Amino acid sequence: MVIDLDRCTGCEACVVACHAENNISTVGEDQAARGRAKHWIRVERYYEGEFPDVKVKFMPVLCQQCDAAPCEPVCPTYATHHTAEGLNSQIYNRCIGTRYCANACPYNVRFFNFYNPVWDKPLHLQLNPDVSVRTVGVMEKCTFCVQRIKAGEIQAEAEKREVKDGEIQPACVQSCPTRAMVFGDLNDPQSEVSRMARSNRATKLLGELGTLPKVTYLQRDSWHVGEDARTD
Amino acid sequence: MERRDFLKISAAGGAAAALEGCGNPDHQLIRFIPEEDLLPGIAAWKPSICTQCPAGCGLLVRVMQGEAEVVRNGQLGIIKMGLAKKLEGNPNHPINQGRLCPRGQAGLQVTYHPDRVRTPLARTGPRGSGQFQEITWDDALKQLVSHLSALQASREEGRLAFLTTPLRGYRKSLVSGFAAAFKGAPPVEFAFFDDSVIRTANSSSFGHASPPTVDLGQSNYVISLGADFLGTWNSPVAQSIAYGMMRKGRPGQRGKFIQVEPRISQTGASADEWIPCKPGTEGVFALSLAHVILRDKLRPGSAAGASIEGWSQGLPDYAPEKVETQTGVPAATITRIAHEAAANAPAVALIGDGATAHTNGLFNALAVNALNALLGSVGKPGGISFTPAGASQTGKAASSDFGASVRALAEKVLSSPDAVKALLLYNANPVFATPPGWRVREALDKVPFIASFGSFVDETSALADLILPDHSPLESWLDDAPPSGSARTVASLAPPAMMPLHNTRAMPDVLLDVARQLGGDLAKALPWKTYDEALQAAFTTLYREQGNKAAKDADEFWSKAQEQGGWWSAEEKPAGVGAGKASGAPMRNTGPQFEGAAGEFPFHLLPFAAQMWYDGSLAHLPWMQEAPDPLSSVMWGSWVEINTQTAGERGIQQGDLVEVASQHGTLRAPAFVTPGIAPDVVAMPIGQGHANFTRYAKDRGANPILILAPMTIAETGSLAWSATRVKISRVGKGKMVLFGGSLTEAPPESRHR
Amino acid sequence: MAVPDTIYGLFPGPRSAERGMNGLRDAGVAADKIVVMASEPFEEYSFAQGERTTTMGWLAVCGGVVGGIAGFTLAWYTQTSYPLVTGGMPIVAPWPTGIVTYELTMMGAVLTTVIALLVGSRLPDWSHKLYDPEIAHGKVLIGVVDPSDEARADLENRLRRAGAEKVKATGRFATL
Amino acid sequence: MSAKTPEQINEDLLRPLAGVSARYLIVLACFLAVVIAGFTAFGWQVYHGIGVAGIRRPVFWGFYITNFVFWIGLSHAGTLISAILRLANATWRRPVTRCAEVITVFALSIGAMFPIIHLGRPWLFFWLVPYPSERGIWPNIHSPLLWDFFAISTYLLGSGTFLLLPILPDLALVRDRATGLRKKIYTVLAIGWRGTPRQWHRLEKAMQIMAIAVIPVAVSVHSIVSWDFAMAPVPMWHSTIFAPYFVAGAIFSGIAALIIAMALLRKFLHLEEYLLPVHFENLGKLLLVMSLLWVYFVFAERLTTWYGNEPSEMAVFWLTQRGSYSPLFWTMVTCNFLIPFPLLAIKKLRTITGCVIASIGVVIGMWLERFLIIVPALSHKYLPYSWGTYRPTWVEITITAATFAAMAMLYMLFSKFIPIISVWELKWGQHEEPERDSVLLRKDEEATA
Amino acid sequence: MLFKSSPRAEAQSGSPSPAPDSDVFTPAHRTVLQAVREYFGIRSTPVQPIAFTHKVHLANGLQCTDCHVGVDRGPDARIPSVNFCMTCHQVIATDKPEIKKLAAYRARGEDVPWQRVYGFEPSAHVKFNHAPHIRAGVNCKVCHGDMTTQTVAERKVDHTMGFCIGCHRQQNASVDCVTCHY
Repeated sequence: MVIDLDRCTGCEACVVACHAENNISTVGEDQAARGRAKHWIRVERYYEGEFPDVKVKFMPVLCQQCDAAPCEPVCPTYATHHTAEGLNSQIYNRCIGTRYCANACPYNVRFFNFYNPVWDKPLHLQLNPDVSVRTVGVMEKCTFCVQRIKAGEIQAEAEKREVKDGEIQPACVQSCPTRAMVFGDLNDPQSEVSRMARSNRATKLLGELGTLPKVTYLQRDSWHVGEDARTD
Repeated sequence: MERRDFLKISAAGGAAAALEGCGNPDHQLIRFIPEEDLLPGIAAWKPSICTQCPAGCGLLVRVMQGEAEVVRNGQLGIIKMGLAKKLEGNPNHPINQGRLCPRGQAGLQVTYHPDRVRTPLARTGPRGSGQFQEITWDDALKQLVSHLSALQASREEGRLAFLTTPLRGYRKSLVSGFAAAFKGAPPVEFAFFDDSVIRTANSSSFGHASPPTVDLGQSNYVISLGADFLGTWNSPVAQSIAYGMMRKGRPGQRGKFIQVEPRISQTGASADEWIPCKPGTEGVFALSLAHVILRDKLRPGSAAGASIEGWSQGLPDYAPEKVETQTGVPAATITRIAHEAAANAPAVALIGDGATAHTNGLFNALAVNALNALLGSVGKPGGISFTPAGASQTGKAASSDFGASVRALAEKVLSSPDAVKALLLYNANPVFATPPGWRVREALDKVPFIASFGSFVDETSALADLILPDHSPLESWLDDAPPSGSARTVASLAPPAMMPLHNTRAMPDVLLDVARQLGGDLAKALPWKTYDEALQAAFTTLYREQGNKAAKDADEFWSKAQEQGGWWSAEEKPAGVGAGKASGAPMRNTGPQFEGAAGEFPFHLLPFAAQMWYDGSLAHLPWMQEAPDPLSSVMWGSWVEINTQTAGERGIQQGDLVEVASQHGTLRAPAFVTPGIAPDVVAMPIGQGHANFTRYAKDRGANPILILAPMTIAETGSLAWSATRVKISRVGKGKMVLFGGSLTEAPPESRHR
Repeated sequence: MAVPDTIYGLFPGPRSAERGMNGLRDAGVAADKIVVMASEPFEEYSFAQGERTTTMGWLAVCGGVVGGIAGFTLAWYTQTSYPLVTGGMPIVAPWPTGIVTYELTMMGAVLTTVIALLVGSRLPDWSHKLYDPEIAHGKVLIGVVDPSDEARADLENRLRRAGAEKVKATGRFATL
Repeated sequence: MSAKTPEQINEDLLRPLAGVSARYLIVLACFLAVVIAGFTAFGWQVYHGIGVAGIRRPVFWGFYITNFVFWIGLSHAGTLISAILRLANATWRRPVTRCAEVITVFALSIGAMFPIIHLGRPWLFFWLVPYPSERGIWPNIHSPLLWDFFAISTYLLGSGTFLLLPILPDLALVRDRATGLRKKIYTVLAIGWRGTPRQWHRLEKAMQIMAIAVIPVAVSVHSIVSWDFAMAPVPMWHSTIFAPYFVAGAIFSGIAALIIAMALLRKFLHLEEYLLPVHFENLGKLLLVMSLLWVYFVFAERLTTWYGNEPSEMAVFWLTQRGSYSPLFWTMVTCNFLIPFPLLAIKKLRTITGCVIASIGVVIGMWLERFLIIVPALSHKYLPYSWGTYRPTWVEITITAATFAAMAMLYMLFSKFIPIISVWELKWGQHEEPERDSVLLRKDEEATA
Repeated sequence: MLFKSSPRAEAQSGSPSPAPDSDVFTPAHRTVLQAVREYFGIRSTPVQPIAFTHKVHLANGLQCTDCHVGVDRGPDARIPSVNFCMTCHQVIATDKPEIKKLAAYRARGEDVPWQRVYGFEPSAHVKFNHAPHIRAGVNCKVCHGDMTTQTVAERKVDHTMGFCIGCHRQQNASVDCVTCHY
């Protein structure tokens, strides 16, 4: 996935899209106050400078699906591990809730079910049947909408063809009004993500930790008049 | 809290409804025979229309079979039915092109909200006590009809008032048609964020009484004065898509974006430059830019400034140096921006929200219009244009045949008690969203009979004697004619995406039913049995108007429209921009008036639309409550934004409880201390502080509207909601639920040694 | 097994016990016929010098090796039987495997030692054996298993002379 | 110490086993009550979900893991110390070893419970155990928690037997002196120990081997506990110094615990003539050394962080040094160094009371140290937007209290049924020296043979 | 709800249904008993309201997919509604007692409350999709036993993870955990 910070406006369409797609329960004010709110994707906001020279920086942060994910080896039950496709999987039924992975994750993108989730009826009718409802004591996190990936692959398989670039979109990518997020196959050099990941604005979040994140951030651009503008 | 949780958790019985397509077999509830034939686990995508804000985006609804507890002829049971699972943008729709904002996506929770009114209610307790009893539709309609026919009998049709949220398209024609045919008073529209100022300004400058469609996508230089166009203003999704284009859509071209406002809004946060100008001086700032452009001959002078006094003389009073102190913006900055803007055509300026909510709001708007004309960006690519309207839609339902403001209505009632004998209420919530000074609440109390079509009991519908719950949008026939956001003519249309969950009826159908029962002219004027018949009729006319390009006959046109979520003109052809009727003498800047002496009330109170709750009408959705505010990251509550320095001087820490007092009242909210706001301004989100309005919004946070001064913008009569001055004081520790930890990326703790 | 026919003396302390032992030695009683029991090791006394050499040390080492191999096998098998990549590490990662191997090595060593101890010192064994509760009171028991009847008298007063407080007899002698 | 006859020793050391006083029962009951409260709290947690504890994002580990590390650390009192002393053949160890080893066994078992208590789904704890299942999936050897499993079980086995083997002769002793039912029970427990030279010799040998084996195991155990943290890229966790740092800390708190235990035994079991000032003196010196060692480690850790000046680490650094956790930090320094150092360094103050005060300080200080290693680091990870805080709830506090009560209770019970001082080892240290001639005689016998 | 670990165990383990008036939905167990039952994998065998006989229907030449529509297109096999049954039984075998029951349901405007036979415990978080298996040519009886010999469906095959994995290994299908668990 590639996230262009120059496009992101921090509107949080992705946040709500994620809640709607992935059956993320709302925990209510009191639990939220105790740090139990779950947002698989969040938009980090940082103020820079003092009045009146203030700038604000938005940065959507979700599971980076690291190739060398610190969360994986620490899990005693293989509940989180790397799939052949390079996804950082979270297997709810295998999770016993040591929360070790959440500690090991430098991005704090792992969320824990401190209680069983609760939906006031009939809000539960909105639950997405393609995504399981997590239970108390298990870890959860962004899956890159694995259910959409699977559905896409099964579709392609049914039609005896390859998955097309851009055919599969996680909920956040699909909803993003400014098209700041792009999702695709990094193994295919022709795909749009691969092309964008080669941009000279490309950086990795906390790349210095050697986690080899699969999310590439394109840094915010500064204003430059037409002629000397760089292309990416 | 443990307690609350405990209750919830131990109420764990709720494990009833099925997640799998094939559900929960051993349920004691009886199972009704499915009324639609769906395959389990396979999703259908149905078009719909977003009604969460006035933008009018097109939706695709993901519908899958599920099991719902429903009541069928008085018996509770389970039925397999198609359930809306997710809302996404409709890729074909010209406004939002497949994208959707957070508020739009949360529309799903309106349908499934636990506190929706599920069946007609009749008031039992005293007004506003919120005590209702469930009644049948027959009784409900009987009551309504009897009241209306009573009016007819006593020849008092004129004493029927219709108070509604702003309507568009055929729904609007239906309502106005109903009122007209009944010979009642013209309907009154109310919304806190009304665009009357912009519409008035645009009609006098360009002859279009509608908000502009801004072609940001091709613009190279964007100056936004107060308009939160990426968050809540006008057509945010359309504008966000265009913004993306402006930033990175054109290889080698990256437009510059400048935000001028006293408090960094979510939109301002994305700007290359934030320029805090003094509240209400946006127009002055714009004209100062114009002055520089005229002075330095950067662009040919234009007639666009006809409505601005002193334009022809080159706006001598607006020299950057002169307005420096007034606007608080350094002259150098103004000059620089003027030059940059002139050099980087197409450049465009837009104005909205707080900037137009000052007593001189109209002047500010006209000034910006003039600046745009000077920049040559009117009706041009990369500038502002106007969405062409199909003759039959907005033409018919032009705001002309809509009545006075809710304030006027209130005054009327208060002056003569039985001026209004019956009031029909549709989704407008003036009790929450008007300053106490307007005395809307007292006025409504004087109305003998109020019937509400609302799906929720909010502050206003709590006063109703009769509640006739509407379908949720996803369960209704919808149509819309968005006034801006696209260069095409748009007539959105959508059949219900799912069957109604509760014992509700669509408001238009009820009106038609009532019309039929009342008979006479009314029945003649509204001959249709159901709303979809009315829509089909309307689309037949539309088909004739726009010629038979789209379909071979009206029926095919009709069915096609249903499939793709409406009809829109093939080519992008913005409406032509007329010279506009320069009404009377050119306008001079009277300067913004503020209520409250600067000495006693040192701060401007700047209410703003919260990204998640808009004007408060979305505060009842759990997703909206729990989604952190983009800037403050507050969840489940409201806050007061205070400048770091100011807070420091007053010993206010992050999260402290602060009392904000105006001449009209005080409120308390936790402080959010930020560098992103001018030291003499405090800002508060609108939307929290509901007295009722469902379990999620009730008694949560504070409502700044309640301390606003009843100042109006003379020309439009709309509320000047940023014209109030306040004082603040710390009252102790407060509770503010933040999702974000540190404000800055390199907090002092992590600084060197 | 029944109590063997034994003549033994209970000595108040190690020194007298030592003398008693020497007495028996002088009487030419074979070492394997002499029984000694005490509530302390008295290792520096010659009467407490049972067979000194044991292979326990070596057993422990072997046990360690076995445990180590078991540990490595376990680690290797569990990682390969359902191969799942974590953190971009090899399926069988040397470091953690080493740790598991090490721990199980130690466990092996400890276990064998314990077993060796129990087996080597014929424990547990609740069967009725030659014993005298007096030992608990600090007495040292030195006696001769199954002496010839004629030697008995001589042995008894050798023990007495050495300083045995009591001289007792079990088995067939007890009857007399 | 004044030479005592074996008889006197028996009398004194077996007295505690004789009967129970009302006071004993009352105290025991109190501890039991607290323990039950702890179990109730845990039940509550299982029933409602671990949310009843104070842990939250981003501080996913709190009191429970603190206790885990603390108790495992405490367990390094006994076995390690007594093993070292055995190998060094320090004769003064004799009265000390057993009460030390008992601490190990109990502290270890208590500590080992916390990884289960802190699970989100404790009823699935057995997935940590490598056993063949129909799923064909095994625990993940890469995970430090698995290393914990192996290390702790090995250590528990080792220290357990290390404690039990030398108890056999004493059980035999009790057996011989007891009557009736008690006799029957102890007969079974003593598994037929008779005290033949063969048995004595093998026991000695076994103890030597165990002593050698158990020391590296003990070291590995706490190294691995430290690696639970060091293996995660969390600021201030991901450090090479952690293993020795933790081991030192463990022994430090262990000795402190031992001193406290001995003081209590001495007082309540009237063992004044056996647990002598000299023992406290020596252990006090040991404690002093460890205290200095601890300071050295803390200094080394802080120094390198400060020079490294890595922003995320500095955030945690300042948080503890002068931020919201600084009160705890400085309390820790006081308890672990400022108080113990003078008390133990100045000979006059190195009395039993002095040692005990110092030790209490150290136990508190070391608990705080574990807490300060875990919580601040987690609350301030790399991305400042996701910083948070942590407050424990009554559940965590109750369970913590219960573990201390459990320790005390188990200790009381043990000392009621088994001589808390190894009788035979003590006697051995007391008995008369062999006569010259007898030795010579034996010598030339061997020469002739 | 001790061990509130699995969503709606009762939904499938045939125990009494939750009170319809309960105003929240949660995956928690309703009672400790249910939690324990599921913990030890105790599932009571379903009792069908009507003794539907697969045997006869199949013998009469019906295919599985005639009634279980969509099984080759989507994740779930449809359990036909009473209307669907009545399309044939309007005329066929109307005198049979079981069919009378069926008609009675229809007359009351109710659907038949079929009990679930297969299906994974929600706590297993298995997202099974029929379609790919059918495309891969896996015969229905591999997982559901030979229906031609059964009247009401019985749980002939135990759908353990071992069972699935075994087959996946044979067919070289993916054994990634996320193939099924997400």
